Order: sequence, then C-alpha cells, then structure tokens
Amino acid sequence: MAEPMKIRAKLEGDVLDVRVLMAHPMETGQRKDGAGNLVPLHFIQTITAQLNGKPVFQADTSQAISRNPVFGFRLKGAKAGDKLSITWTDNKGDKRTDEIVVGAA
Amino acid sequence: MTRALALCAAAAFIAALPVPPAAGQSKPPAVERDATTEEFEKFRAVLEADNPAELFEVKGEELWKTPRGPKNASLAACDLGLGPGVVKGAYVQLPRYFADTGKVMDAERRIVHCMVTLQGFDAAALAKQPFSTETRTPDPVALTTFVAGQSRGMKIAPPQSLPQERAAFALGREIFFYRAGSYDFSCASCHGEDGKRIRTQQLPNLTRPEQAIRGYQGWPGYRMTGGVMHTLQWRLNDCFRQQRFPEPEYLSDSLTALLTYLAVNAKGQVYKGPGIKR
Amino acid sequence: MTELSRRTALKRTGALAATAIAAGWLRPGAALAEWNKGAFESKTVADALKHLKIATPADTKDIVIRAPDIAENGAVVPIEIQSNIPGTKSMVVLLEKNPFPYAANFDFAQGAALPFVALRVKMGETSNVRVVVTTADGKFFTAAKEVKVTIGGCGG
Amino acid sequence: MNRLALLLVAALAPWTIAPPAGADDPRTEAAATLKRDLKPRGITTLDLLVEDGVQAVCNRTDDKPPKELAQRLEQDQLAGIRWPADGKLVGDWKSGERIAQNGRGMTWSDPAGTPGGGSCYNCHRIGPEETSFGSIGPSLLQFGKLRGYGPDMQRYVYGKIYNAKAYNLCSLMPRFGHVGALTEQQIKDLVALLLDPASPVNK
Repeated sequence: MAEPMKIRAKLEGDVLDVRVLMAHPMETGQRKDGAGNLVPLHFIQTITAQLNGKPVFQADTSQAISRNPVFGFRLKGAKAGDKLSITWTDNKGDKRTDEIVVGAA
Repeated sequence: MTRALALCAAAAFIAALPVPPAAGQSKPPAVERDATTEEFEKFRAVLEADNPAELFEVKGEELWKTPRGPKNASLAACDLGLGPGVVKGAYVQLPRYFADTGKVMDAERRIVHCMVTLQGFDAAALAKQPFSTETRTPDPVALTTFVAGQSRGMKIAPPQSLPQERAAFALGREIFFYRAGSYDFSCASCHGEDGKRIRTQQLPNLTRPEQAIRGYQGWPGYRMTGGVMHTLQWRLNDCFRQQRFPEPEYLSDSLTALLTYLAVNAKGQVYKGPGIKR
Repeated sequence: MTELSRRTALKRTGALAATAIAAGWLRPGAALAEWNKGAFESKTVADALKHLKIATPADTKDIVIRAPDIAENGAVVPIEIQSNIPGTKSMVVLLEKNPFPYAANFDFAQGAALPFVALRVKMGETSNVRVVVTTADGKFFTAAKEVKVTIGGCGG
Repeated sequence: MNRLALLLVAALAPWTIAPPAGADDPRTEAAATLKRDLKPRGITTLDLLVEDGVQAVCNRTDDKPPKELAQRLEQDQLAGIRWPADGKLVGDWKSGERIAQNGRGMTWSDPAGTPGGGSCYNCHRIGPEETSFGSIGPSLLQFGKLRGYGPDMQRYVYGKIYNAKAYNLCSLMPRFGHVGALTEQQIKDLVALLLDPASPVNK
C-alpha cells in the first residue's frame, strides 16, 4: 500500500511553486539485499499533475531518480482555492494520488 | 616486560602532574574553508528545503496517535518530560531524568519506554532490529522523527538541574574522550577539532555549541546513502563501529550519557532538524 | 479509449482526460507517447535520443542547469533546470555515464506550466548532466553541466 | 599515590583490579559503563576497551604527555616494531594506492583474517588525482620529492605506518602494523606510494 505524498504549493502572484515528496524505494535492480540477492527493479515511471482536473505537468522517469523522490515544478495562472492533484504510477502498476487545495498567497 | 616497566615509570611521573584542564575550552580558531565544503553547503539549503524526513514525520505522527500494541493504546499518555501527552518542545529538553524509571533517558529511549509500558510492546523484540534498512523503518525511528520535528525552531535546553543529569553529562564527556580499541580512537579523534574532514565529509567539533548543534540536529536524519531514516541511536552505534569498538547496546546508559554530553554542548542553539545527511 | 487518454486518466476518469484534450491542455505527439521503454533501456545517449526521435540538438545557453560541481552524495544529486527558450514543450534529462543514461522527460502544458523542474537523481560516477529541450515548433536545444561524484565518508 | 597514578596502574588491568572503595572517578566509571553496555560482535571483543599503556597515558593527559614520559614510551613502542626480515621496505606503489583508498578493516562488520585497508585518504591528501581526501592528518602530496627517497626516510615511513605512536606518542594515527591491521607487504606498498619516485605522489 503506497504511502501518502507530501505536497507543498506556494502561490506567488499567479505562479504556483509546487514541491512534492513521494515515498518510494526506486529500486535500481542493481542493489543486493542482506542475503546477497538482487532486489528487482521497482520505480516510478510516470507522474502527472492536474490543476482543477486539467493535466498541466507530466514526467516520465527511470530508476535513476533518487529513492523517496522529490520534484518541484511551477504552474502559471493558479489561484487560491484551486485543486492540485498529483498521481504517480510505478512499473509494478502501483499508483497513488494525493490532492491539496491551494492556499492564499 | 619493558612496556610494564615504562608504565610504572609513567605512573610515578604522572602522579606529580596537575589534573589537565577539560578539553574544548580554548578559543576557537578560524574554521578552515575549502572549495568542496563550500560547494556542499550551497546545495545543503536545496536538500534541507525538501527533506524526505518529512515523510517519516508523517508516519511517526500516525503511529503516535493510533491505538496499537497488545494493550491497544495510543501514546497520548506518554510523558516525554513535559507531562503526559506533551510532544511540542519535549525533544529539545531531552535527555532528562525520569523519576518513574530512575534513569536519565534520551528521546528514543523514552519513546521505547512508553511503547513498552503503555502499549505493551516487547522491549527485547524492539531492540532486536532497531535500525532502518532499505525495506524497513522500525516504529521507534519514525516516532522519534515525529517527536523531534515537534521541536523544530526551538532552542536546545536539556535540563542539568538534577545530580543524575549532571552525572550523565560527566560520564558522556569521559566516554567521548576515551581512547581505546585497535585504532586508539575516541569520539574526540574525529570530533574534537575544528575544520577537519574525513574524505570530503566535514567533521563537527562536538565540544563547541555552534558545531555540536550540527551533529545533534543532523539526526534523526534522512540518510542519502541507502535513502533511509536514522536516529541518534543509530549514529552513535555506527560511530562505535567506525571507532573499532564492540557494539553498544541499543538505548544503553553509555549512549544516553553521550547524547547528554552532546545536547548540553549544543545548549542554546536553535534546533532545525530532522536533518538530511550524506 | 486511446493510449493518450488511458495514460492521463490514471486514477481520474476517462471523461476528465477527454475534457483535458478537448480543452487543448494536452496535445498528442512524441512527448506524450507511452513511457518510452526503448529510450529508457538505451545504454548510450545516442541510442536514447534515437528512441526519443530527437535529431541533433543545437547547443544553447538558454537552458540553465543548476547542479553541484561536486555532489555530496551520488545517490541524491539535486538538479534544477530552467529553460529560457520560448515555446519549451518538454525537457529530457540524460545522465551521460549512468548505465542507462535517460533519466526523465518532463512535459509542460503550454501556458499552464513554466519550463522549470527540480529533481534529484542517482549518479554512479562523475558525468555530464545533459538536458535536451523540445519546443512547440519541433526544434531541439541542449546544454550540459558536469557533476563530480566522489567518495564521501569513512569508506568502511 | 594520587588519583592519576592509581588510575594509571589500574589502566593496566582495569577490570581485574577493583577500583578503590568509594572512588567515583568518572574515568573509571566510563570504563565500567562501557564494559557493561558494549557487546562483542564480529571480530570486536571487550578486551578492546582495556587501555594499553599508550592509551592510558594519552587518555589521562589529554593527549599531551610530559616530554620525558612521552620519549620513554615512544622508545618502547619503537622497540616493538618488526622490521621486514628481507630488509626491503619499498613495495609496489600501485598496490599501495589501493590500500590507501580502502577504508575497511577491524570493525565488527569486517571479516576475520582478511586484511583491510589503511584508510589513508580518510585523513590525508596523498595522490594528486584523488580529490576526496580528509584533513585530520597532514598532506602527503610530493612526500618523497620534498623529503628524499633515501633509506632513513624509508625506515621512518615504514615505522610510522607500523606504529605512529613510536614517533608521536598520542598521535591520532592508528598503529597499523602493531595491531595487525596491515600486513608487512601492505606497509611496504604504502611506503612505495609515498617514496617510489615513479609514484604519482611524487610527480
């Protein structure tokens, strides 16, 4: 069961500065576990952000993204009260969506 | 044989010496700067601004508030020193003496004590695998991270009013300077001077407040190597390993004493953790 | 359901995605194609670019890459990329000496997202971080920044 | 005898001699607390916590032993150095570089009987190519070029790596040969890293 993201969004004028922390192992497939066995690839492949339901930012990612990923992006034309939702999907088909309401600047 | 003879001579000689002053009392020299360190520090702000440690604070808060364990209780009644259930500001006032156990306890030790007494968890089971791995974050780690985060922005203020608390500090100082083991290392071998590095890693001089805080607020911290959350209990455990000493028992008096020494040295500094470390 | 709507729908409903397309937020095209397995599994920058259908990008100073000269830890290298190229539609990030250089692609909905991204990546060794920008009119631009990766701690 | 002298004698076998009745000396307490709280693991045992003479003196003088005493004990340490039977002190600098890079050895996570490294770069600048170097010890860049490559220098470097305390009693540097952390051949290779004119250190 995927754990919640932590989304922070700061409004400066009509630009929304978004930071998101995701709990994910981002296994490279190269790491060995305690018993010396390779841990299989397990990583986030896509991330989408929607503002009030409209897709605005999208990422395709590889296992080279650091464990517990951190991303930042900036949306234009946002305002307080807007709904920002972010979804990730990984190579095993797990996904997680979290949503916040943009606070006043 | 010659060694023993020389030692006896040494004993006689030293007998005439005055007791040396406590270390770390001299005036701080200018800290040596280098390009690598400056480059790291430029990006420290970036790393600290968005610290995955926050994910573990969230997890710890949930663990704190959820009824769990054989007694199906939350930790709402846990007394971290400021009264049952008071979490805000408790971390910066630890380690401290607790009359109910008759011991000086650091944050993690106290949290585990609460898990055992209030929730009915088994102390031995918790001590079995106390440190995070890539696949597992033990509950006390997340809980300690949550509790630490509830003191962010507050000044480090461990009490030293009771004799037990002063004794813990004195004991911690002695352990800090105790050289032994295959490599003749003490904690001070790496953390007793200003401006030194191991490889590219800056070593805080833990005998000075402005640097002791760097060590003290680094943990609980998100460790980039492995991408796991670790506490001060882990940090000290791995320091003992690198010191080529045997392994300290989780939550033992030696570790609480060292943490008391560290916290008192960092007294008055603003706590900005949980940290993010190399 | 088209590939495009399936992908953008994820946890949302297909209807929402359809609305999004109708509203012109998403445009069908290379950047919005399915997760590009061929590109991600490429072992060289050249192969990855071929899979991404990116032809010889032009060097530019209008892509600003902020990354450390020396990384404190290769497991977490913080990178910020800002494109000052008008019409920036997407950004590809390549870590040239990683076993699989293609690390990420970012798509920015025109007018709704600024061409900026912050990310953290794993780098196995000292290498260039290369960014390739694709513009709305199908032009390619590139810039790179070297990041040194060293041994940090006690090594024990 | 005063407190210090008592402690020093006690340091020879701190846990076989009961501390003086009523003694609440924090150092004695520290040793006793460590002995109680630390557990053997892997190759580490509790005897590691027993100070030897050098450690005892350095611990009790804040690493600033009186000169006469230091000299006496340094000579004692020097006498314990086992010099190579073949008389050759300079090995292979390439192997030396690998040993200098290797930070493993003597911890509870290291295997028994496998030689570790010298952890040299942890504290010293050595080869010009390695930019990740520590600063606890002095820079050794151009060591031979600046100080000479002769037999006396070879002997000094071999001895210093074997037992740094023979030259500076409370040096922070481990006694690699004395405690068996490095083999004779490994020390020779490290000598070569610093003193072979062909080593990058001297370029």
